[in-house]
This record gives sequence, C-alpha cells and structure tokens, in this order.
Amino acid sequence: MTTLADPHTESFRLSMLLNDTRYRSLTFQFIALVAIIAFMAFVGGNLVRNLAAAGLNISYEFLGSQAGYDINQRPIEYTSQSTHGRAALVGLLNTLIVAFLACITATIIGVIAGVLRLSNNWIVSKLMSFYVEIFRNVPVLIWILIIFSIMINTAPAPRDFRGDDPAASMWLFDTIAVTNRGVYIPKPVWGEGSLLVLGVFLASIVGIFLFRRYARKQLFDHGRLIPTFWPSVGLFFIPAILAQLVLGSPISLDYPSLQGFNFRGGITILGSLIALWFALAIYTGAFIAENVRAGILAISKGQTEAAGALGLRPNRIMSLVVLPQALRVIIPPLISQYLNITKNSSLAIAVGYMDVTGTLGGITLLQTGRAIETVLLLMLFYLTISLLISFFMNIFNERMKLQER
Amino acid sequence: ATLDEVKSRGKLNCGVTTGVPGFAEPDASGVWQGFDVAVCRAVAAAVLGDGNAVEFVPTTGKTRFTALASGEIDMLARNTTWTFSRDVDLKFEFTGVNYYDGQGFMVPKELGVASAKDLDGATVCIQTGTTTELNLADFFRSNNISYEPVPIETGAEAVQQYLAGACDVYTTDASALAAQRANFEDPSAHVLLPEIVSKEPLGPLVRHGDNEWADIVRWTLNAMITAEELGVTSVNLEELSAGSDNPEINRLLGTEGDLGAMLGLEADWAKNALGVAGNYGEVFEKNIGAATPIGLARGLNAQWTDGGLIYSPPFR
Amino acid sequence: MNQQAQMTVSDEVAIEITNMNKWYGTFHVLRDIDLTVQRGERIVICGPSGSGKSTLIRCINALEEHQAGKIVVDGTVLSSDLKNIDKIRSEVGMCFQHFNLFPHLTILENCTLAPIWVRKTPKKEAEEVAMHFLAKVKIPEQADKYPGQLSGGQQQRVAIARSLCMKPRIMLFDEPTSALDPEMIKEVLDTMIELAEEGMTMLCVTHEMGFARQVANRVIFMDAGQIVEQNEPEEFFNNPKSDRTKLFLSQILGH
Amino acid sequence: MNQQAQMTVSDEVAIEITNMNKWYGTFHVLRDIDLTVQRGERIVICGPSGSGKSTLIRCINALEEHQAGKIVVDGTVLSSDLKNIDKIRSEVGMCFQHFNLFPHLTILENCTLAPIWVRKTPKKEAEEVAMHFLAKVKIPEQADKYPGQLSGGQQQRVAIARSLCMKPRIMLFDEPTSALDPEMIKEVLDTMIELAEEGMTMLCVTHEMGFARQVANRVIFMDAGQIVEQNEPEEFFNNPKSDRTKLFLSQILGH
Amino acid sequence: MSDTHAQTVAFVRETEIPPAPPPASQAGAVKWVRENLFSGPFNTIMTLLALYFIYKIFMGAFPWFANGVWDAGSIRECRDKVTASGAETGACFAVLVDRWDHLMFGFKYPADAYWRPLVAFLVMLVAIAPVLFSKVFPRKMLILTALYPFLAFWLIWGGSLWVPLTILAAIIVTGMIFKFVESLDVGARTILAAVVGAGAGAGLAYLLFTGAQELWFIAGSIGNATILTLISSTLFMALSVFTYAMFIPMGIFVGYAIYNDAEDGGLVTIVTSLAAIYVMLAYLLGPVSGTLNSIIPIELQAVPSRDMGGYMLCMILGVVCVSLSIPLGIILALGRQSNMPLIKGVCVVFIEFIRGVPLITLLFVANVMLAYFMPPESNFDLILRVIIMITMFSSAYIAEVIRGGLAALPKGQYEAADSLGLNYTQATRLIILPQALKISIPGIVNVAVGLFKDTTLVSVISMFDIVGMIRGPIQQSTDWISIYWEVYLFAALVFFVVCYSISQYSQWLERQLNTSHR
Ligand SMILES: Nc1ncnc2c1ncn2[C@@H]1O[C@H](COP(=O)(O)OP(=O)(O)OP(=O)(O)O)[C@@H](O)[C@H]1O
Ligand SMILES: Nc1ncnc2c1ncn2[C@@H]1O[C@H](COP(=O)(O)OP(=O)(O)OP(=O)(O)O)[C@@H](O)[C@H]1O
Ligand SMILES: NC(=O)CC[C@H](N)C(=O)O
Ligand SMILES: [Mg+2]
Ligand SMILES: [Mg+2]
Repeated sequence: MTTLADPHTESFRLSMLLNDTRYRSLTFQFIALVAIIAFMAFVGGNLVRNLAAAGLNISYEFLGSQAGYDINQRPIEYTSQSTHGRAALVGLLNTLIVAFLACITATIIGVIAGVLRLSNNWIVSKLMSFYVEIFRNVPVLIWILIIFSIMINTAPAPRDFRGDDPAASMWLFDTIAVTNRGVYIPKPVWGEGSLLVLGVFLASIVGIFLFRRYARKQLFDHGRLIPTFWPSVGLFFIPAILAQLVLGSPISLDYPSLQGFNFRGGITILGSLIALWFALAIYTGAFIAENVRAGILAISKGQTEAAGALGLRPNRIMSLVVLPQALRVIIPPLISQYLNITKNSSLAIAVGYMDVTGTLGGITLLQTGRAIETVLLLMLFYLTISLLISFFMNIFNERMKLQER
Repeated sequence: ATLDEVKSRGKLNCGVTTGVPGFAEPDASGVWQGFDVAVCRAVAAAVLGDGNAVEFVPTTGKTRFTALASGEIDMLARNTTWTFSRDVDLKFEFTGVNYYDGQGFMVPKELGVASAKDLDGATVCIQTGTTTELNLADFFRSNNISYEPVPIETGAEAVQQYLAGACDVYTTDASALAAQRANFEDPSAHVLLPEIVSKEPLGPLVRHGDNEWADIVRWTLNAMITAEELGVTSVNLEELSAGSDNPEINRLLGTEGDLGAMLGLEADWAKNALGVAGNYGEVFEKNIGAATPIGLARGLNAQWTDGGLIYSPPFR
Repeated sequence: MNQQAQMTVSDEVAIEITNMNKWYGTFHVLRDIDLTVQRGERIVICGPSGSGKSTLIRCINALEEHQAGKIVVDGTVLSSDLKNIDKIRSEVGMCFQHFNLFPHLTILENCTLAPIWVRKTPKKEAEEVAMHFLAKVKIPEQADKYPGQLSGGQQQRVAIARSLCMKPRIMLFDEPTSALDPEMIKEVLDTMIELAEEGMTMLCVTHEMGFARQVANRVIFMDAGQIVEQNEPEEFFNNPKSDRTKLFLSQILGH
Repeated sequence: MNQQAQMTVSDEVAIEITNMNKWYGTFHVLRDIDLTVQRGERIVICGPSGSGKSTLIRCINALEEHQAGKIVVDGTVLSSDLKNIDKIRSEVGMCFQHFNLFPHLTILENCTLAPIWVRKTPKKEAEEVAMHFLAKVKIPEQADKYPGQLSGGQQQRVAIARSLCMKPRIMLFDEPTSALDPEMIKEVLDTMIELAEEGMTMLCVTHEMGFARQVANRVIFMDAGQIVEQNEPEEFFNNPKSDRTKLFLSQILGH
Repeated sequence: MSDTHAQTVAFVRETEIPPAPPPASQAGAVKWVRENLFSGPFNTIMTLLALYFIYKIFMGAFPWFANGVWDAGSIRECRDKVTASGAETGACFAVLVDRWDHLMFGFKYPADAYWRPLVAFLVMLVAIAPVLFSKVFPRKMLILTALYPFLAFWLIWGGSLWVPLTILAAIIVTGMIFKFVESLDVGARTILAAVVGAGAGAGLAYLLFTGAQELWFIAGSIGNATILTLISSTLFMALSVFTYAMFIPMGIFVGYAIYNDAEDGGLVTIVTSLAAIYVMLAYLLGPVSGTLNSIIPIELQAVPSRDMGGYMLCMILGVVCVSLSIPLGIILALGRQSNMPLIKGVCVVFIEFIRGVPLITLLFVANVMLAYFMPPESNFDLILRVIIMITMFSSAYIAEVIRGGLAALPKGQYEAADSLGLNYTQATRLIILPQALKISIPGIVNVAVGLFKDTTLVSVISMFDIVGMIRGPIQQSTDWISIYWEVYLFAALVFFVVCYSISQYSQWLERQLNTSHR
C-alpha cells in the first residue's frame, strides 16, 4: 500500500480515518494500542486479585536474605550464609561456565565431524552422518540423562579406589581420577617464580604472533615462504618448559588423592558438569557439523576449480579461498547454536548441576516461594545473554558482509 | 471456595510425592497406595463420599508448592514438613501432623561410619527444595565439617545415585530413608546413622485463606486419629455407625449432633472417611507398619495414650 | 580475417593430445581425441551441448583426469604426479564461464593471490603486474572494489587478468561470454581479440562465430565426445564437410 | 504508419498530470511532469536508464506516491483515499517487465483472480472472459498450465491477458519486452499492436523503436526526471529537437 | 602426426567411434574400495580407525542386545536370568514389555481405551497426508484434515461425541452466516452493519470501561512506597484515565467503522460471524450437545488431561502446539513485516523475547505463573497451560521461518497484486501467503521436529511424558529401580524414528521445491 500526499486540502471526515492511507495506519495502531492496554488491564487485574487472595506480594527483597543452602560448584566465594542474590550469581556463573565449555567443545566436534562428513572416505563419512543423524533426532534431554546415567553407573565410585586390590585405579601415572562423582585433575600450585614462567609463556604466545607476521611479511616482500606450523608449536611449548626447568620447577602440581570419602586436592570437575557439558557439546556438535558442511558446500565447486587452475595447492585453496568464504556462511548459524547451548544449559536441573535455573529458579524459588519474581529474573538473565550474543552477531555480520552492487 | 469447586468437579486433586514406598506410590496397575495417599482418599470420601474420587497429582520437592499455590491441587499430602516460613511466608495452612519425623542419614555399611559427625568430606545426596537441604547445611556448619551436596530432584534419583556410589550418604526424612531402604536389593548393607538432626512434622496442607476447606482437611485427619483412640476400626465401623453408647463416637460418626453440617458436609462424612482404609493406626500398620517391609515402629507416632505424640482435639 | 595472417604461429608444439579417452563412470565422454596445438595458435572449439568441449579443455589443465592416452603440455607430460600438474597449471591459464572470482578478495587481491602464493612473487611486484594486466583489460580503476560490485563483463575481464597475472603461455576459455548480456559480450571479446593479437596460444570453447572468424586459426567441431571436423574458419563455416557440422551450423547461424 | 491514422483518438481526457513532482528521500526523481493523455492515445515513453520512466507510470496507478502536483485518471483525482486508489486501479491495467504472474495459480486462475475477488464476478463468467482474452493473446490452450511451464513470451502475454480481464480503460506497460529473448519479443509486440488497433489507451515504456513507429501517436523522451521532448514518432526519430534526444537516439539505433 | 595437423588443417571424421567400456581400473568393487577407503596413507588410517571404532561398538553392544531378556517381572529376576544363561552382559528389555503401556500412554490412561489414541494416531497419518504430499493425494482429502481435530479430540479425551460435533456445527453455521452476509445486497448489508456496528461498539465500550476500572484498581493496589512503585502506579493511573477517556469514542468509532464498511462488507461479515460463533459456543454448546447426548448418547469414557502421559503426551503436545502455532506464527510474521511501528514493535518484542529465553523458563511460567494471570475462578489444567506456553514458544520460531518465506517473495508479486486492485487481505491471503508458506514448509517442519523433541522438557515440571515416565514411576518402582540403558535407549529410539522420518521428509520436500521452481 502506498500513501499519497494530497496537495488539495480537504476538510477532515471521520471516514478518512478508515479510507485514507495517511490516517489508516494510525487508526489501526491506535486500536492496537487500546487492545494492548485492555489486555494489560485484564492480565494485571487478575494478577493483583490473585496475589491479594493468596496474601502474596511482589518483592525482590528475598534476594538480600540468607540462602541457607549449599552449592557444590562455587566459582566465587559462597557459603550457606550468603544471600539468595549471591546464590543466583553463583548459578549464573555456573551457567556461563558450562555454556562456554560446551560451545568450545561443540565447535571442535562439529568442525571435525562436518569436515569428515565431506571426506571421500566412504566409511568415515558414513560414520559421521550416522553420528549427526543419531544425535540430531533425539531430544537433548534424553542425551543428558543417558550420559549422566552412564557416568554414574559405569564410572567407579571413589570407594572402588580403596583397598589393597582396588577395583579401579587412577589414570596417567596416578594423576587423574575418573569417578562417578566427577573427574579429579591436578591443580597447578603457583610457587615462587611462577610468575616468571607464566610471563615466559605469555611472551612466547606473543612471539608466535610476531613470528607469523614476520613469515607473512617475508612472503609478501621477498617471496620467501617460511613454514610456520612446527615453529609455532615449538614456540608454544619449549620456552615455558625451559623456564620451568631452569627456575627449578616453580609451578608444581597438586595431585588429587583419595582421602576419607573422596579425592581431595587437585581440581574437581563435577560429574553433573561433565555430563551436561558433554551432552550439550555432542548434541550441538551434530548441528554444527551440518552447518559446517553446508558452509563448505555453499562455496561453489567453481571457486576450488578456479583456485586450482591458478596453481594453488589444496591446503592453500582451503586456507585462502574456501575457508574465508565458508566462515561467513558458517558463523551466523554457529552463533545461534551457541545461543541454543546457553538456553539448553538450563536443562542442568535434570542432572543436579547448579546453574542459574538450579539455584535461582530452583532452590531459591522453592525456599522462598517467590515464583513470579524468580521466574521473571531468570528470564531476564537468559534474555540478556541472548540479546548480547545476537548483538555481537549482528555486528559481525555487518562486518563480514560481502560487498555487492 | 475450594469445597464447591471440588464438589462441582466431583474429584479431589491431591498432591502426593512422585513415589516414596509406603507413603505414596502407584502400584503396577497405576493405583496410588500409601500412608499419605490414605489421607487424600479419606478427605475425598469425606467430601464426595467416594475414596476413589481423587486425582493424584505427583509432585516433586520442587513443584509441590507451586502446584498448591496455583490451585492445581486442592491439598498437598506429601511428607511435607510444617515450618514457620512455609506456614507464614509461603501462605500455606498446615492442617495437622500425620507423621512426626526427623532427618536421618543412610550410609553403606562398608564405609564403617558410626556417626554423622564422621562424615567430614562426604558427598551427600539431597533432594532440592526441601527442609532437609537447609538442615543439612546447618548441621555441617555447626559441627564445622565439610561436605559436597549433590542436589537431586526426586527420591528415586537420589537412591539411584546413592546405590551407584555417586554419593556416600543419603539424607532425608528418616521415614523415607527406611521406606526406600526396604526396596534395596540388600537392605542390610545400609545403615541409618543414629543422629536425627531435625524435627520434621509431616502433614497435609492447603492454601491460606480458605478456612472452611482447611477445616475439612484438618478434621478428616483428626477423625482418623480420634477413631483410633476411640477404637473405631474399619471392622466395627458399620456396627458403630448404627449408634453406640459413646457420645463422642456418635458425634464423630454423625449419629449424634451435626458436626458434618457445620463443616458443610454430609452427616456421615467421617464414616465415609474411615470407610476407605480405617483409622490412623490401621492405615499406619497397613502401609508402613512393622509388618510391612518398611517396618517402621510407631514411636513418636503412637497415640498420646500410648506415650506418643499423636493427639487429636476432641470432637465436640 | 586479414589480421589472422599477421598473427604468428610458430611450429613449436604447445599442446599435444594423443589418443585421449575419458569416462565418467561408464559414460564415455571423450573418445580418441588427437589434437596438436602449435605455439601461438588460436583454436575455437564448438559443438552441441554435452559433446565434451568443456571436459576436453578441463583435461588439459588437469581439472579432470583422463583415463587413457597422453596429454603433453609444453613438453610436460600430464600424469598424476602432483609436480607435473603444478607445472602445467602454472603455464596454462583458465577462464570460466561463470568467472569464479573470489568474492571475499578485492580485484587486486584476486589478481595477486596466485602470483604471491604460487610463484612467490613479492607482493609489490605482484601488484604492479596485476595493475598492468588490469589496465590491459581496461579496468585499472576497479582494482580496489570487490567482484560483487562489478558488472558481469567487468568480472569476466578481471578473470582474464587474473589468469594473465600468472603469465601463462596458454590460455583456455570455457564459454567465457555465454553468461553475459549482449553489451558485455563485446567488452570481453575485445579483450580476447587483443590477447590473440599478441600471440597468446588460446583454446576457446565458444559459439561466437564472429570471434571465430576474426581470430581463430582453426575451428574444431566436437560431437558425442569426438572431434568430428576441424578446419580453418573460412572453410569451416562456408564449406562444412561433415553432415553433423552442417546441421549444427545451420542451427547456430540461423538464429 | 498508415494504421496509425485509422486508430481513433477521442478528445476525452484519459490521464491528466499537472506539475507532478516526486522525490525518493532527497532524490528528485520526477520534476514538473505535465502530461495529458487523450482517450485512445498510444504513447511510447523512452529515455536513458534511471530517467524516471518506470516511476512515472507507476505513479499513475499509485504503486508509488507522488509528493506534489495532481494526477487525474479518468476523472478521478488520485488522492490518498483508498476508495479513489481502488477505483483508479480497476481502470488501469499494468504489465510489468518481469510479468509477475502468480506462480502458484494456473494461467486461468491468474486471469480470473482479480475479476472474482475485486469485481465480484461469478466464477463462470470470469472464466469465460478470461478464455476470451487468452484466445486474444493466442494462448487459450495453455489455460490450465502453471506460469512456470510457459516461455517468457507466453508469460508476458498471459500478463497482458490478466490485466485485460479487469477490462481496464488504460493500459500501462513497463518495458514489457526487455526481459525476453528476441524471438519472443515479436509475439508480445504483436499482441500489443493488436490491442492498440482496438483503440485501447496505452502508455508504454519501451525501447522498441519499431513498435513506436508503428503504433504510437506520440513519443515522449525523458531524461533526469523531466520530459525533455515529445512528438509524433516520425518527427521524433527523424528530427529530434534536443541534443539529449539526438545523443540517445544515436546510441539506441546504432546498436 | 603433429606436423600433419599443423599444415593440413582440414580434418573430417567419417566414421563414428563406438563408445568403449572404461578400463578395468575404472569400474568394479576393487576400484570403489581403493578410491573410497584406501586412497592414501591418511585415508587408510582413517578407515582403519573407523573400522576399529565400529568393531568396538559392535562387540560392546551386540552381546548385550543378543542376550537381552524379554520376559521378567523385575530387574532382579531379569539379572538372574541373564546370569543363569551364562552371559556376561544382557539387556533387560523385559522392562519395555512390562511397562509398555506406561511408556506409551502414561500410567493413568485407562487401559481399555488404549485403542483410542492409536486410532487417532493412525487417522492422523491419513489426515496429514494430503498436506504433506499435496501432489499425490487428492485435494478432497483435505476435508478429512479439517475434520480431524474434532475426531482426535473426541477419541483422546473422550466424553460425548456431540460436543465436538456441536462445535463443528457451530463453525459450519458460522461459515454459512459469513457467506450469507457476504451475499446480501448493499442495502440490507447497510442495515445489518448499522445493527452489528451498534452492538459491537457498545460491547467494546463496555469492555474498555471495565478495563479502565481494572487499571485503576491495579494502580491503587500497587501503592507508592518506593519511587519505582510510585512510577508504575502513576503509569497505570494514566492508562486508566486514558481508557476512561477512550471507551466511548472507541466504541462509537469501531461501530462507525463497521457501518462505514458496509459497502465492502469485510468487517460486517467478520464481526457478525464472530458474534455468532461466540454466542453459539458460549450459550448453545452446552445445552445443545447435552440434549443431543441425552437423546442419542454416543459417549466414550472421558479421560482428564492429567491422565495423558508417556509418548502419547509428547505426540499430543507436538501435534497440537505445532498446528496451533502455525496460524499464530503467520500473524506474528505478518505483523513483523508491517510498516506500522507499534504493531511491528509488539511483534518484534514478542518474538525476540520468546526466542531469547529457554523453553524451560516458559514451562515454569506455565507451571507457577500463568495461573496468577488468569481470572481467579478459571481453572486451566496444567496441560492446557503448557500447551499455551509451548504454542507461544513455537509460534515465535515459526514466525521467523515464515518471515523468511515472505522475504523470499519477489516484490513484483506484491505490486502485481496491488495493480490488479486486490486489497491487503486479499493479496495476503490469495497471493502472498500461499507462496510464502510453500517456501517455508521445510523450515516449519524443522521447527516442528525441534519442538517435538522439546516436548520431553515437560518432564522437568513433573509431567509424565515418556521421559517423565522413565524418571518417575519406572525408575522409582521397586521392580525396575535404577534401570536406565534399556529405557533411555528405547525413548531415544522412538524419538529417532519419528524425527528422522520427518527430517527426511523435509529434505525430500526441499529437493522437490528446488526442482519445481523455475
Ligand atoms: N562430473 C560428471 N559426471 C558425469 N557426467 C558428466 C560430468 N560432467 C559432465 N558430464 C557429462 O559429460 C558430457 C560432456 O560434458 P561437457 O560439460 O564437457 O559438455 P560441453 O560440450 O561442455 O557442453 P555445454 O556446451 O553444455 O557446456 C555431458 O553429457 C555431461 O552430462
Ligand atoms: N525505491 C527507490 N528508492 C530510491 N531511489 C529509487 C527507487 N526506485 C528508483 N529509484 C531511483 O529513481 C530513478 C528513476 O528510476 P526509474 O526506475 O524510474 O528509472 P527508469 O527510467 O525506469 O530506468 P530503467 O530504464 O533502468 O528502468 C533511478 O535513479 C533510481 O535509482
Ligand atoms: N524428601 C522430601 O521430599 C520432603 C522433605 C521434607 N520433609 C520437606 O518437607 O521439605
Ligand atoms: Mg561446457
Ligand atoms: Mg524502469
């Protein structure tokens, strides 16, 4: 529909509100506005009445009161004496932790599976499509439960490590313990001089970047191709290890060991975290694999052929021509998969991982009975994360847009 | 009012647990059985005259209060502890106590733990959203020992994890511990620690604000208790309801006075309620008593006349 | 036609194909192809759709492998040896029907990509060369734009420039104008004619008979995977020998 | 040219545009357009790309709004009143460069849709009318096919028939042949000529000069949003007055 | 050879070379294996790894499957049987046999009524076929599709057949009224429009008036203790005043709008039909179906929503919510495409909000919050509230899919419709939506699959869908305590079968659309 400005001023008639393109949309919007207000009146009135009948009110004061319950994964200081607000914060951090871990793992799994699915090795590509189809077509909740059940029922309990002839033993020279409560890994202990080692390590990472820049500059300026992969790997490990040795091992490791009921020492990765993390990663990995495959397939065969005809080698075709283009196709859906991971991490409550749905939306809700308040707050948390992620995605898309006429 | 709604619906919506043997559990044919279930049935019988006119709504520790608050269920009979904040802050109305309980701990015998104070560093399975969760935090803090909580949604999952060794200890109401242990392959391999770390008076509850309805639930429970005290059993119920020489029995069973009418029910409301499964003692023995695999002793839950705490206000 | 005489054809052999056969699965696409191209020759290949023209020239720079027979390009035998393939590809430029420019790179980057990474030319030098060839195809001012911002004709000229930047001794064209609007066809043909005048060895699949008459030394007619007829353009158009060719020409010139 | 005399031009006014101006944002697309079209007149509009030809005819049936000036179509002032717009649209048929047939409907359904839903003609009657016009554009046998199954020329003829089914008194054509292959252009032009002979008022944006000479009463030349020149075809082509027109004609006739 | 060519250019082949069979290395299984499995060291390693992996999985799973026990009453009995047979591992598939009904229908659905959801399911396959395979099945079958909801409702929930029949009749009567009003001549329609307009105007005014009162009430109950409450209270007060000011003009205006539209008739017909169906459903439905039922009782045992469970519940939720969310999604998508800022804004906010939060939180809303927003006496059962929330959830996603379809339509289609004089509704209904929906079907199907999988989340709010069934009654029962592999694999399997078939269908459809579009 178009709107036309009529130069001839005619007197206003009521029917113009309906028939005149200039006013029509205003009319509709006005009616919509009134309808929205009426809806609000209806819903709000009910809410007020119901709350009054139940003798409740809406208040967020409970966030400041003592929570009284314990949380088993505390990225920040928290005891049962802390407030509900702090419990919510702990939960939020736990959500972010599992989402972050799962995003990274899912990306790795997805990229590998997606690329392998395009492999010309029949059996490998079939295996990968098998993986993708199996995982995509079964609810993530079932995967979470299956993986959690497997963990609980097949991994050894700490008590199996006990005794003279234990039923289970630790891995990797007694440094890692895999139990059905979680995985215990060594924790670095920062001794005297460890800052120096850390500094060397960071410096060598910077070094890798500089080296790569230098290599590229050599190619561009003098046409000399310097291999970068192995030197980078070397730079990554050798200086830090050398520093560690020279300085007499300032960074030592605290190994987990069985003491009392549980392993102590080291870092504990809770079983519920592992199950959730793994399930989300492997489930979403299947979707990412599809995105990756689609992204690579979206780069027409012509591009590869053209690059080949110019004499580029397959690995360069991949890195210079196909990947830069495929990434544009892959990244937007990839980011919405990250969003999905974050949202699906709310299924944590099925395995008792204390994410924000578990603390704020779970125990806090139950102990305080503040259903409306907590659910709203919970939605606000997720909404904020989602909007932030989509905001960055939009910026990215703008940046990456191909120039067109 | 809730009473009218229930009547017009022809069914009582009663919230129960998703499954604690002996307290509430659907049997293989899907019929709910148990100690808490009996209360629901009694109320249904009192109100509607039919102990089967109940819609059992299984709730977890998590969903029970919202279900009640939102009106999805008319009453909750789900081993729920009567606490100050639930009564006052959450705006519920506890209508009595049908089981006096306390929080206990269960550990595998092979761990060789003798006291809850030895549990330093243990991993504890616990149902979220319960009083036990809060008690546990308090208990360990006041004894200055540490623990790892494993929060779990339902009792069954807790058992599963406990049996798989994912936690060393399982804690909840001692009655539930006993009930669940009875189901184990080898119950004797698990011990209940001697400590009872809290008071857990469990009872049915309804929403705040509908006193008529609360009265019905309260007095149905009281009727069951009084009936035991007065010796009214399912066996002699018919006979006694023809009239007896004990005026309180007569008032209870509606042959004398108009207690039923005061509640807005039929005169034989209590008779109907008792007709479903008998009096408190009978229900106890049938579901969780010494003769059942669960084998709970009456203990605190004996009539006051037998030195217990079970005590009903008079029907007068 | 007069130009044709001026263009030089040496008697060095640029491409020699003997008895080449190719199958797709069990489908016999190319049958017993024999073809010798002298350095500086300009050959137009025509024939009905599906006759194997594209396949033939794609075999020459090893975009497709052949299963029997021998292809020698500039003295290098085309085998499955990667070194040989690389060598041949760096001597043979190819220009596709759909240009296949790299949309994520600017025109200049499109042109310098291969020289830098394959020939290891320093960037500066590669850019100079690129600008030279872009000037030659008359679009130096577009150097910093992206392919998506150019018209089809301009894109095809960039594609030609891109190939030229590798300084190939032989250029292959696969229907370079058939994806273009009529006005743009002219731009591209002009560029190709210019190239031809400079003595580039060219194999060109095209149905532009004007182009064939103007620059080709030889027109090759293919059908059903074989070379049916080849001749000088004048002869070919005016005196087709085979019936198949006659039929084809009547269709193509008629419309 | 002889036919031209036979076609009748009444002195009723069909379209009157006075002092019309239009902007896209701040871009002044149409400037001070004055144009009067008599009933039965056949006007060809030509001009370089971007000169505002399409915009002009799209303003006439209110597909675009204009910001100043007055457009009167068949006595109805084009205002922002929906009723007026509806009235004008039912009197003005439009035929697009890309046909814009509805691909999910058969040819017959395409033609009967508007009569049934807008004019509330009974279906049977609408189908009879539609078949009549389809016969007129010589494709009655395609009635039950879908647009996707027809060639471009056939599609454009269906588009014309679809407009005619609404029995418009004025037809607007926006480059109706420019998306077509040469062979198909003729089919469509023939149909348009036939229409013209029946005395339909027509405004046609086209660069088909043959068509202009054969049927137009008047040729309008637009540039940069203005009507630069208008004249009878003969005069226009042989004696262009303005330099701009001369330049344009030299290009268009040259190629 | 080379020389001859260069000089004697003319070459004419006189004979046709017969096509030869490809060389041996180009065909056969050997070639396939060499090319696809062992074409290089890397490939060979990959193949061997893959084979090893498959071997491991197979060796792990096969004995377990093969030694499975299908007949046992409890997990202990089952384990005993496995050990008795001398096997090391073995599955207890007996749980599936034992609890089959529970897994499929939940533990409360009456056993003698199991045939009803089954029939409903089978009929659904028939009813949905003409939608999914529009080319194969005759259009007439769409009638069945339209009737299906009524049939399915009756079969699954039971009760009197007359209820769905009366609703159906009401809908048909409404359609007839619609046609009738449309066919009236302008004079009669103007009169009708005047009457309907007056009625609708008055009704609306009344609604708004109560709304205004309600707003005032809200404002009053917020209080003004803090700055925040003060602001919101003032806001509601302002809204209330606004509504008080508006209710009469709005009533008059809407009444007038209906009257004014008499000539065209769109509004009159719609409002009349809406009024008619409201009256029929609100006042006639109960008595009429009751009377009919007392005359000719056709009744199935009524099953309350609470008793739905198992896989059936997932199916019900999936099918109902997807079908409901398509119309809603269309409206949202159109709203989001609208050039009216307010309407567009509302749609955008709604869609983005829903897409930004996890389904679980929406289920929490259904579980704990929605009841507070409903009138105090209304009694929505949980399943209904869940259906509302899931429908909202999927409609936001479907709206985005349809928006893609709308955006994919060339602008020319809109313009052609405009230039033919079709109005917005006509153009949308006849031109735009049919095409946009067709393009969107694969996307919608994908949303449907996702949603169907998400129905398992209802177990989190303790509904007994198949997962809830497993986690609740089955794993908790004395007999089957802590069984997990068998039941979870079974649940995975039933979902896989359905989701995989649907996604294969959607891929097939995508290919179809790709080829059939020219
Ligand atoms: N990858 C492939 N697999 C199987 N057959 C193919 C393949 N590529 C081409 N063909 C077949 O090989 C034959 C020759 O194809 P080619 O592209 O060389 O023909 P062409 O002469 O270039 O035709 P056009 O003028 O249409 O481009 C055709 O019949 C084609 O169908
Ligand atoms: N929606 C729009 N917004 C802004 N500018 C526009 C829009 N549509 C057209 N224009 C500009 O208005 C000018 C006139 O466009 P118009 O389509 O009328 O030209 P034309 O004479 O029909 O050209 P052509 O022969 O290419 O169709 C052009 O410069 C065009 O870029
Ligand atoms: N274990 C339970 O579900 C109940 C625990 C405890 N009695 C409570 O009410 O919180
Ligand atoms: Mg080809
Ligand atoms: Mg135009």
